[in-house]
Amino acid sequence: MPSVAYGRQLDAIFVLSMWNWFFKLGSPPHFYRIATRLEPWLMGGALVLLVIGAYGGLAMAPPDYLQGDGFRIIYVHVPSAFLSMFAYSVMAVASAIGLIWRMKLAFCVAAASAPAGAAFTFLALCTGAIWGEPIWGTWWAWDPRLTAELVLLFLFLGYMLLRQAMPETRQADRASGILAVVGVVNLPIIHYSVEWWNSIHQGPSLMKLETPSIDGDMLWPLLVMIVAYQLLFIGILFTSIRTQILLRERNTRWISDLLS
Amino acid sequence: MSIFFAVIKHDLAMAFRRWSDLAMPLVFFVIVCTLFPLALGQDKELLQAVGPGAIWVAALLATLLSLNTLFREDFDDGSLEQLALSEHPLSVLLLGKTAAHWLVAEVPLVLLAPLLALGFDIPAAGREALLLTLLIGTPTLSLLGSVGAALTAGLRRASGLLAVLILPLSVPVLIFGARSADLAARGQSIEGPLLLLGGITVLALTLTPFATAAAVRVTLD
Amino acid sequence: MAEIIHMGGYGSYVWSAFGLTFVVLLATVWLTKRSLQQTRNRLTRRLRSASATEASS
Amino acid sequence: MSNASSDNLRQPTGLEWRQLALWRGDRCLQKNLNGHLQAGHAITLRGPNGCGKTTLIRTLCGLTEPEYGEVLWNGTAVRLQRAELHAQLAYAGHRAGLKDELTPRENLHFAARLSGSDDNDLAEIISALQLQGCADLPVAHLSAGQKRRVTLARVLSSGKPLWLMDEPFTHLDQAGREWLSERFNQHLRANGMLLLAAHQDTGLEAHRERVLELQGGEP
Repeated sequence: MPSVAYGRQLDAIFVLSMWNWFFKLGSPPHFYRIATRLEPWLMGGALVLLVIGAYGGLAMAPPDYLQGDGFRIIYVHVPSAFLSMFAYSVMAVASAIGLIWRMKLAFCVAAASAPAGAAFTFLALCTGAIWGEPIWGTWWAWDPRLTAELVLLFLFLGYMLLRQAMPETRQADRASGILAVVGVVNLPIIHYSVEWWNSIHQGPSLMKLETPSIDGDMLWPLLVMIVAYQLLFIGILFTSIRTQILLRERNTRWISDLLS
Repeated sequence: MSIFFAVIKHDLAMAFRRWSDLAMPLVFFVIVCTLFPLALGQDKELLQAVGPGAIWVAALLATLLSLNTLFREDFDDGSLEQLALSEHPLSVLLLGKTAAHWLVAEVPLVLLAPLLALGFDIPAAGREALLLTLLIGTPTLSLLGSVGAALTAGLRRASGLLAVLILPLSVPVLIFGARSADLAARGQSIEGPLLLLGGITVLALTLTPFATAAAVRVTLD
Repeated sequence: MAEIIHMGGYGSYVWSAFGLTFVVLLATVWLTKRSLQQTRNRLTRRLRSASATEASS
Repeated sequence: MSNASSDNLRQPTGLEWRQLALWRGDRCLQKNLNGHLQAGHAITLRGPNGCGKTTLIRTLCGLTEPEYGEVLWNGTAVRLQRAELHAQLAYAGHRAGLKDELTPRENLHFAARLSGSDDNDLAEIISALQLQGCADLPVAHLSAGQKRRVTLARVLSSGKPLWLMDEPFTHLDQAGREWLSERFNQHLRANGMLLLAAHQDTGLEAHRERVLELQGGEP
């Protein structure tokens, strides 16, 4: 029996330290210092991995039996599509935390992730169109994946426009937070409805932008690129969060000490 | 629950005192629907193909137009504050206001759609499907629109913002509504999409009132 | 070298995709860093002018 | 019995606020405000325009979130039990809270419905505020003074113990002011609570009224 109790104590200690870490992380000055220290590492790591991934994808991966070398565009399309969804989820979760626990830092994260997310969504759209052009013969053939990405871009733009329209930061945070949460609930429904919309298409069944089943030499560059994009996103996020923290905490003492 | 119906009664009484505000979205809807034949010509096949989709888009835009002022007057004259300060749950009161708005602004729209469908020479099956899909779909538009209206009620220079916020969210309703109306016009059964549309409406009915209440509290802050 | 650029006929697509990605990511990073720097400068100026008026008053 | 009363003592009744910090945008209006409003008492807020009187009243109502500090109703934070406070509260702010298309009577009827109070003494209040003439005209046709008095009628007939009013005496003539002061005194004698912002003399009974001077705002 004692081992069970002992185990439970370990869990308690672990949970407490996690909560303490999470709570300490929640204080803006502490987060600001961590973000300042980690940022160069994130950007540097992202750059290195980007170069490795790009080289792997462009030179080392064998051409695809169906699309030849055209498939190499997935090494920039798939990571940005993945990051666009990830950014929106980060924005929605941060907004929910901000709304429920009134954590100012959570709203900083949400405000910071919107521009970065919009950039990745735009990238996913463009690279998707470029990748589709040789297959469909036009730049935009209403591929379901790209259409859902386009709606996601509208959601990002709507979030940013609402945030701009609200005069006070505190109101802007909570209002855009509600929009982000409502948006994230709608996202799967939008994806499903676009898939259904595409499935009843009477025209000749166009090849969808499916990532071809790849492995080995083709796969590792893609994973490297995704990790690189992830690091880059978090690096950009940290920079942007620091800006948001400065804007919100400009009247506090620790900011005046920091800047003088 | 009785307060829910009291709010509806109150809002309906108020709406009928100012019927001109009710007419505006309807007139807008009719005009937009007549623009399409003018733009596309009288070619029957083309109009039949475009008809259901055009009517659905016009209904969506007319809905957003009328939702723009849903909470704006109440915010300006202070009655929104009184609702927020009552002991009754704010989400129920706002659901009442949204329901009253749906009855007053949307139902006439839905009843008018089959008539306008004649202008597109849409067969009876298509017209009936239009009525059904609009009837099931517009509550979701009103509910999503009420969240947007609550978020933008306090903003002075945000006239088009509500549409920009809510249109992307109403894509599923438009897809299931317009596409199934179009399929019905071509004689296919639309059992599946109608049920999906109903599912979305039930989901919107249960979740959006809380978002609207939270949005009103933010606007009043 | 030529076949790297030619890329089996898809050269223009692949390189334009990678080029666009590089430009947009670089622009995002640069804009974000610039806005941070601008905010810091604005706040430092505001702080210095505030402490200056304090000192003079 | 005794612990029940001591329980009461320990758990303070009425509206209390601790270390409130009020901000509007980038400006801090007030810092660590403390106060306590008990049954049978009134607090009058005085201070220049823009010093935060309205923001304080709206914060105590639970409409505005304080940047820092806590508002307590009967000992528990308002944030956690908003409905309990709103069940006891009537608020009259700068905005009338009336629909222009409806008549005062319809507005007051709906307000009574909303606050769950039966509007029995409504007729008496309408006549006391000289509103009989316009009780059935759409509010849009009323003058600012009449609209103000309809708002007052709403609070007076709400049957709620706690009244929060933002400059209730504006737009009232001398007779109206005296009548309102007397009405406030009756409310306080019946163990009600009142918090109001006012520039003029409120005419409340001295031993029940406490004045809270707020500094800041336009010099």
